[in-house]
Amino acid sequence: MTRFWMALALLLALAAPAFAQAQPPPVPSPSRVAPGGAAAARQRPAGRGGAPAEAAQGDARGGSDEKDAGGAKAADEAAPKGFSNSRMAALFFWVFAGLTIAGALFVITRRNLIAAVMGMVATFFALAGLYAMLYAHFLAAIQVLVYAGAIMVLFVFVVMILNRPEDEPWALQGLLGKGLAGVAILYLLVRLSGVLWAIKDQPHAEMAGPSPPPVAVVVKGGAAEHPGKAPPREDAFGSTRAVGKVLFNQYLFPFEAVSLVLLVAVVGGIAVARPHRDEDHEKKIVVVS
Amino acid sequence: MNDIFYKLTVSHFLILAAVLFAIGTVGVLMRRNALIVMMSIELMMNAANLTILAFARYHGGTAGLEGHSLAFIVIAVAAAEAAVGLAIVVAVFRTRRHADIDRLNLLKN
Amino acid sequence: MKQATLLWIPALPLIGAAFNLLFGRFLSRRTVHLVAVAAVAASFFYAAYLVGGPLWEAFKAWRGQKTEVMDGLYQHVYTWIEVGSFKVDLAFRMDTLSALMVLVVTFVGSLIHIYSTGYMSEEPRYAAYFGYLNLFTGAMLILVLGNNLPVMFIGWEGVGLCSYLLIGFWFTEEAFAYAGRKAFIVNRIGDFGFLLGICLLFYATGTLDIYSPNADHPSLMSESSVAAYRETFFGGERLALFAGILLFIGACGKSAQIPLYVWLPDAMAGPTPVSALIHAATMVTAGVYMVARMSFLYAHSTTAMAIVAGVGALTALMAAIMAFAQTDLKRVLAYSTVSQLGFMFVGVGVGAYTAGIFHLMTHAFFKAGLFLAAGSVMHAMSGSGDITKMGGLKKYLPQTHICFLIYCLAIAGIVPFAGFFSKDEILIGAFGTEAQGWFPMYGKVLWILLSLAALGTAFYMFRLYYLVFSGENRSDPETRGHIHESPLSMTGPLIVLAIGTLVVGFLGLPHLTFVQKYVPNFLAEWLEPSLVDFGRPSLEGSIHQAHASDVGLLTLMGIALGIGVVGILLASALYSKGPSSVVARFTAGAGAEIYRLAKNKFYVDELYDKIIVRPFRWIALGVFEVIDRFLIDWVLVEGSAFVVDLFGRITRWFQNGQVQRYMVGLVLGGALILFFATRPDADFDWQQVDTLTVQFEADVGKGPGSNGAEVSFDFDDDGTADFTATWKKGDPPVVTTWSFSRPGEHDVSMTLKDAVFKKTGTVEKTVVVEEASGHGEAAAVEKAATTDESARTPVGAGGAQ
Amino acid sequence: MSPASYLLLAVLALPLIGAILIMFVPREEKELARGIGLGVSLLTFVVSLGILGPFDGRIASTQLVFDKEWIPILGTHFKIGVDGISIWLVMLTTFLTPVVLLSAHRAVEDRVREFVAINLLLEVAMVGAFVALDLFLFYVFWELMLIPMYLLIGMWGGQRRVYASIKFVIYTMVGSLLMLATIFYLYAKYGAVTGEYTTDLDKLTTLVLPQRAQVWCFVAFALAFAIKVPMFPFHTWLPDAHVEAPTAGSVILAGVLLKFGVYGFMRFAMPLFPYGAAVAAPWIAIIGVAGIVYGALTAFVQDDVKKLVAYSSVSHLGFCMLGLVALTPQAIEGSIYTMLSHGLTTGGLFLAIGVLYERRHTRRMAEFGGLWAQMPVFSALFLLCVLGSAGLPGLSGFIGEFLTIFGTFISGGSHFPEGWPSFIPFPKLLATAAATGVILGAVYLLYMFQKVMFGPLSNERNKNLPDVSWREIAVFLPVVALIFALGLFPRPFLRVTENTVDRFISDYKSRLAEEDGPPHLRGQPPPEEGAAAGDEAKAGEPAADAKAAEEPKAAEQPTAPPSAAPPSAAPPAAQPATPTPAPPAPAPAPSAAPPPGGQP
Repeated sequence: MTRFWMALALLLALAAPAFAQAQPPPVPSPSRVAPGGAAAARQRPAGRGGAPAEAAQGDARGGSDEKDAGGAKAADEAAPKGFSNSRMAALFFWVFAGLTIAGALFVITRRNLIAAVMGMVATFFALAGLYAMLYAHFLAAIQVLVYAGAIMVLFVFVVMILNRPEDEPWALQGLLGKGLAGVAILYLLVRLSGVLWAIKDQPHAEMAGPSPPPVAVVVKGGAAEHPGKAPPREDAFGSTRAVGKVLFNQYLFPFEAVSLVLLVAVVGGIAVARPHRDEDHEKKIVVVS
Repeated sequence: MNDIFYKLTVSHFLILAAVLFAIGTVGVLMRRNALIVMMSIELMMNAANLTILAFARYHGGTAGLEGHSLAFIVIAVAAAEAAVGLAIVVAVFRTRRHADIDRLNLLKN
Repeated sequence: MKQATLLWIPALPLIGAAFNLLFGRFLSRRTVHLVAVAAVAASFFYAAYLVGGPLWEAFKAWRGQKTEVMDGLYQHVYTWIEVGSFKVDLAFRMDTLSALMVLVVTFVGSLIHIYSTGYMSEEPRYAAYFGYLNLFTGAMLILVLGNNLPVMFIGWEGVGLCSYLLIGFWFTEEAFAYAGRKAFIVNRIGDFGFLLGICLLFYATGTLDIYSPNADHPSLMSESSVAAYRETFFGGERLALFAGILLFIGACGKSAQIPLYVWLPDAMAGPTPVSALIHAATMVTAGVYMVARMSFLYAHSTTAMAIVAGVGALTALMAAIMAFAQTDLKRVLAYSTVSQLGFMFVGVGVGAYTAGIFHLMTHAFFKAGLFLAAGSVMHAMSGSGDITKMGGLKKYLPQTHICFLIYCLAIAGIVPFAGFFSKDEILIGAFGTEAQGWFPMYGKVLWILLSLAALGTAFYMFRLYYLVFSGENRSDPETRGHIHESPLSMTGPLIVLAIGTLVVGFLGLPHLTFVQKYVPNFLAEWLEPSLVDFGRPSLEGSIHQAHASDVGLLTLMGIALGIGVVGILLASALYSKGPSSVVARFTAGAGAEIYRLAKNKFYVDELYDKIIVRPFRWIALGVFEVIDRFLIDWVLVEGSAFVVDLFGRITRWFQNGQVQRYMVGLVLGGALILFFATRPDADFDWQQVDTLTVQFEADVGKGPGSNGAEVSFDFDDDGTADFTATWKKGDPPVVTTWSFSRPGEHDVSMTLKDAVFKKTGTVEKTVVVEEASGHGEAAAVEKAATTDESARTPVGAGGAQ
Repeated sequence: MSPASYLLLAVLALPLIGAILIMFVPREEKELARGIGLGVSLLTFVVSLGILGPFDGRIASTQLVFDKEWIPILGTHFKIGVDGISIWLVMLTTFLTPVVLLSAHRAVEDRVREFVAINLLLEVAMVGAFVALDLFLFYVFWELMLIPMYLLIGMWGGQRRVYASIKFVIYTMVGSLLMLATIFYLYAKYGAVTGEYTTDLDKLTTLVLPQRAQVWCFVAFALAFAIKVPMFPFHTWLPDAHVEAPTAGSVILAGVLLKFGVYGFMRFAMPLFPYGAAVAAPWIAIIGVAGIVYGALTAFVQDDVKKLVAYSSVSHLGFCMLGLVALTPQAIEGSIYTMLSHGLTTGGLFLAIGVLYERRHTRRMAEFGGLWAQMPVFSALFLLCVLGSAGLPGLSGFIGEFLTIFGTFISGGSHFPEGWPSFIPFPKLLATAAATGVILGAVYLLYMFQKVMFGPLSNERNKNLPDVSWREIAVFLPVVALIFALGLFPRPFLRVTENTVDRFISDYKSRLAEEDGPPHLRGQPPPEEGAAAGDEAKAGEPAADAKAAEEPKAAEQPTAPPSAAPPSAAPPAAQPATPTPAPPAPAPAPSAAPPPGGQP
């Protein structure tokens, strides 16, 4: 069971970035061969999304035929229609969305911890895909590496350490309050979705449009500040370099702070999880339990 | 009707994030196993991230990249949180032989 | 006015006291009693020198011209208290009256000190004893010499303290300690009155000095004060009455008068010399002294004097009766003291101040002697004072016996002895007194009471005498074994006092013309400058002494003497051979009731215990338990704490450390906020653009909901929308006009239905339309007409600017 | 700010420095800590004696004023100074602290360092509260006092110490918070009238609030102080606190802390809200008398000696309150004097009880009896304290009680309300009732003394109690000596106080004469309502308001209200006899002038 979930999640998640970023050919024709290469040539693909991106080109091509009719809405746009404009992309979105929700529900419903973790993994991968569709290639990669990789492994380890299915999954006490909360959550969801849905009518709300224009991040002390030098180079939106520039310029301090936080977390984790041996502590345990 | 399906807008992502968040909340509320609760928290964080990135895309430009860096930081913090939280779970489990948050009420009264 | 360092008189004993109390315990008995006796004796001699020297000069000078107050000797030591107009000098004054007192106190005092060296020779706390005794003497002298009431009050309370310490001297006996406390507290009750008296006097006169050296500063004796005494204060009575009564309450406490006499008999718990000094000779007479000292006050309220005299007479009689049945030597003497004090108060109460003081003096001698003799007897009887166990002691204790007899004769009022003269003067004074405000014959009534008391006195004193000295000894053999005459240190004072008893009487010979022709009544002259109307014309309203003829006087004296003799004969008939069968039969039969009453002191102590002491305790306990513990501490304090705790428990349900429950709160709160925050607040401005035509501008608000919001106006208040529009983002604001049919007020309601939440909000305003065109004023009234999902009416909105 | 005023500052600073110093002493060095503490406190006492030099008893106003701006935004000043009322209380504080420290030499063995430091800190707070001339500063010290006492009771107390300490703190807090609120109210009002926002007492006293407001404000202040006094219904914290506190705590608590109640009434409540005080006066008087009798009654039935003395404190402070509201110089001086002597006598009693407790570890009377035979010297000292407390003439207690009763008796009672049944000579009646306290005092104190000292030495455990050691004698001697000194030579003490008290009364009367109306400065007629509202509104911009306040200064007309209201608005009665100089120094009450600060 769990294996199946894992496999599916992996597959789809790996495929995701490719679909997300694959570009359509300038002149769409069914017989077009390897548009992905062209796409890669015209605009640096967020290949940093990982090798799977390249690998998935083929599927992208495969899906590119039966789309153009649907994209009427974006006819007036000067920019060439992106592949993500297609029903295919939409489909992928729905698949990912479904996957995410399913995984999430799986997490909170399974009583088997491993299963829950696997659901989690699926969710993460799906999310990575969604990120990629949002041209957040770098973060998609991070998502996969950090979340699906590190954190989840951590979880799995912990689950293994305390391999013990919880006896009774639902917290029964205070059920009244929790039921109320459930209703409240539902209400919030509905209402907020109303608001959020209203946003789609704002201009530029279209997500499946062409990729955002490349960004020229003004580097502190860089060329932009010294007239006569070359203008700052542009980087693809969401590319590692672009994000990195921002991160290491405006947000250097938060970055350092977070790194410190991580350090503290590591040390703290060790300190907390380290088994205590002194016997008075043992006594305390006895008293506690 | 078709639009809803085929014309992806920021709303789609946002609502997805909302749903994800709601699920996470429900998980935190309803489950008793500390691990599950923590996973649910992770879910909520991811929902937040998704929102951030959706808006980043929506704005584009440097602003968008700032959104990206924020999401990055969120992920980092989430990692830290997971580390410490899991460590606590382990410690608690070692002393209490269970990780049932309803029964972790030593600090009460 | 003569300056003299009067300070030494009280200071010497006080120094002695300080010395003995501080270092006495490290010194030998010899040193201790040498210092003590020396201190008192020195002060006596110094006082005697002052009296004989300067004071005598002043006295003679004054006798030359009897116009003004005699200054006497005065010393201003330092100003004790001074606040605003209220000024108390620590000043001493010796006039003839205080001089007399000082001499008595120091003389008798020194004798008793000497006596104590023998009597207390086995006492372990020797130094303490003498320290207290000296302290007492000093305090008493301050009382006597003090020139103003507060200073007097120092001595007043000081002697009380000493009596407390000395009565409870053998404190290991619970009863003795209790007696001491009783004495102090009863005295305190008196002092309470005294204190208020002081306040009242200052309130009335603005001064507390009995005598002021400089004329411009008023004193209690000066005319202004006297005028103050005479004006009515409360209930149509003079101020003098209230002041007098208040002070007299103090006197009652000190001098053991009804109703505050109860402490004195118990005070016999103290060592006998103490009883002699404090509870016979000096302290207890302080009240009498005070009344005489304040005679200028009492002279202005015959009512006050009537009360003083009446109380005195009653006390005298009652105490005499009580003394009949007592079987303890010292108790008998104690009651006789009370009775004699009653005599004195009658004396001062009827205006015969001289007589009162005279009796005070003589009494000091023979009563002190009696006590000392009693002490000597008890000393011989190895401490027991039970007269039923005595008898026939005259052959064992010859000197004591003689002295005792003399004293008894004196107190019984037999002729050449001191008591005769003084008591006689009091009787005469009482008999011959009538004053305004008294019912007629009041003086006579007093006289009768006193005569009865005198009869009783003679009787019980000689009963005592016979039971102790005559008949054969009734004590158990081994006590009889070592019955012995006391040492010289004890008998010496007895003899001296006996001589004194013989002599002092002649200081105040009766006012018989043929007597006065040769030997004038010295005491009267001597005291004249210190009493009532210091040579001033007798003040209206004060008491008149009817100057009886010699015959009258003689008859009265005869009667008095007769009474004494009768009493003695009666006693000798009944007790000369020890307690006779007659007495036994009487006490068993006819007089059983009276006997029991007298023996139990009329159950006064029990009565006080019932109506004062116990209720006090109960009330105190009740107040503490009910009000303090229950009402305040439990109901109010703990109660409020409980309420707080209750709320704490309630709120704890939420703050129970379960994150999930916090989460519930979070979510619910969020939902509520959203629920209330997403109301579209409909609002519109209006302004009259033309006759009867008003332009309305809808405000669709902001936020996502406003995009595509439906606006609908209902102008004519018929419930149906008259104008509807949908507003999209970027559109100009929804504006419409409406011309009303008639001018005046119209209720216009606008409904806003927002696009996102599909909620509707309604606002209703009253639009005032005028005939003429022009801008309408801001609409005043705004009502919130709410639809199913009630709309919030924006406060202060609307009205054209 | 005369150089002498730094002396006052030194009195504040020395114990603080000492406390800090002691915290550096290693924990084991108990003797060292004690030594430093004793030395510092003694030094402080000497320095405080030095205050008497520059202090001029003829000047009624506060002297040796040390004034530094503290929190400019709030307009609070660090302003301290002494006058005839506070100087002796400061002395009392600095005197009792070394005594206490010496007395605790043996009693406290654990956490000596902290103990000494806390005592010194307490001294700082108490002295500070006595000399503070700025409401905010006073409040700070007032609250600061709480903490060390709380720790004293809570750390070195008896069995129920936690209960007692918390009760103590909560009781006091309840009152003081109301006071704080009122302080802010005053602050705002004063700022509204004159654009200047300050908590300077001398300035605030020039503000006249509407009478209703005065009543409420007074009630708020009165509650705070009445709890501290403690007056009759609010006293139940006292016995608990006393019983549970260590000897040192009890001595300081009874000796000094309770005085703050009365002192607060004198210094703050009555000058600030004269009308409220006038309305409350008869009730305070009645409660005071009730407290006298009540305290005596309850004291009588106690078995715990300490509790008995605690209730006796209630009784004694009833005298203080009575004297305070009687408003005659005698009565007020009496009440001040009662405070001093109560500090000594009751302090002495608690010291004595401490001696007993050290030996027998019990305070129940039933446990004792016949101790005199065993420890005569101690008994003599104890007796002196008892007599002093019972008000024996020649000892300190008498002067205070006598003056109080006396002053009450002769007070006209003019400041008592009209409706009072005229046929009752009200003050005389009160004085009479108070005088019963003299009897009752003797009753319960001697009862206690007899139970403890007299009677047979029955209890085995008392058979070999050692008499007082030289150290203990050294503790008692100064106290007893002062009891005598205060009893025999009260004049020097009274003389220093006299002028201040006279001025206090005259001020109070003149303030009372101010007519009702919206807040305004003294000597100026109240603005009409609208103008007052304008004041409120203008509170925002002080500049303009300040200008409005200047106006009357510039124009020499006294009747011009701060807010430029038409002079007609002011009833003629309001106009002072002499043209009023600039606020805050109106002619009718020179007292309200800013403090001359020691330079005459």
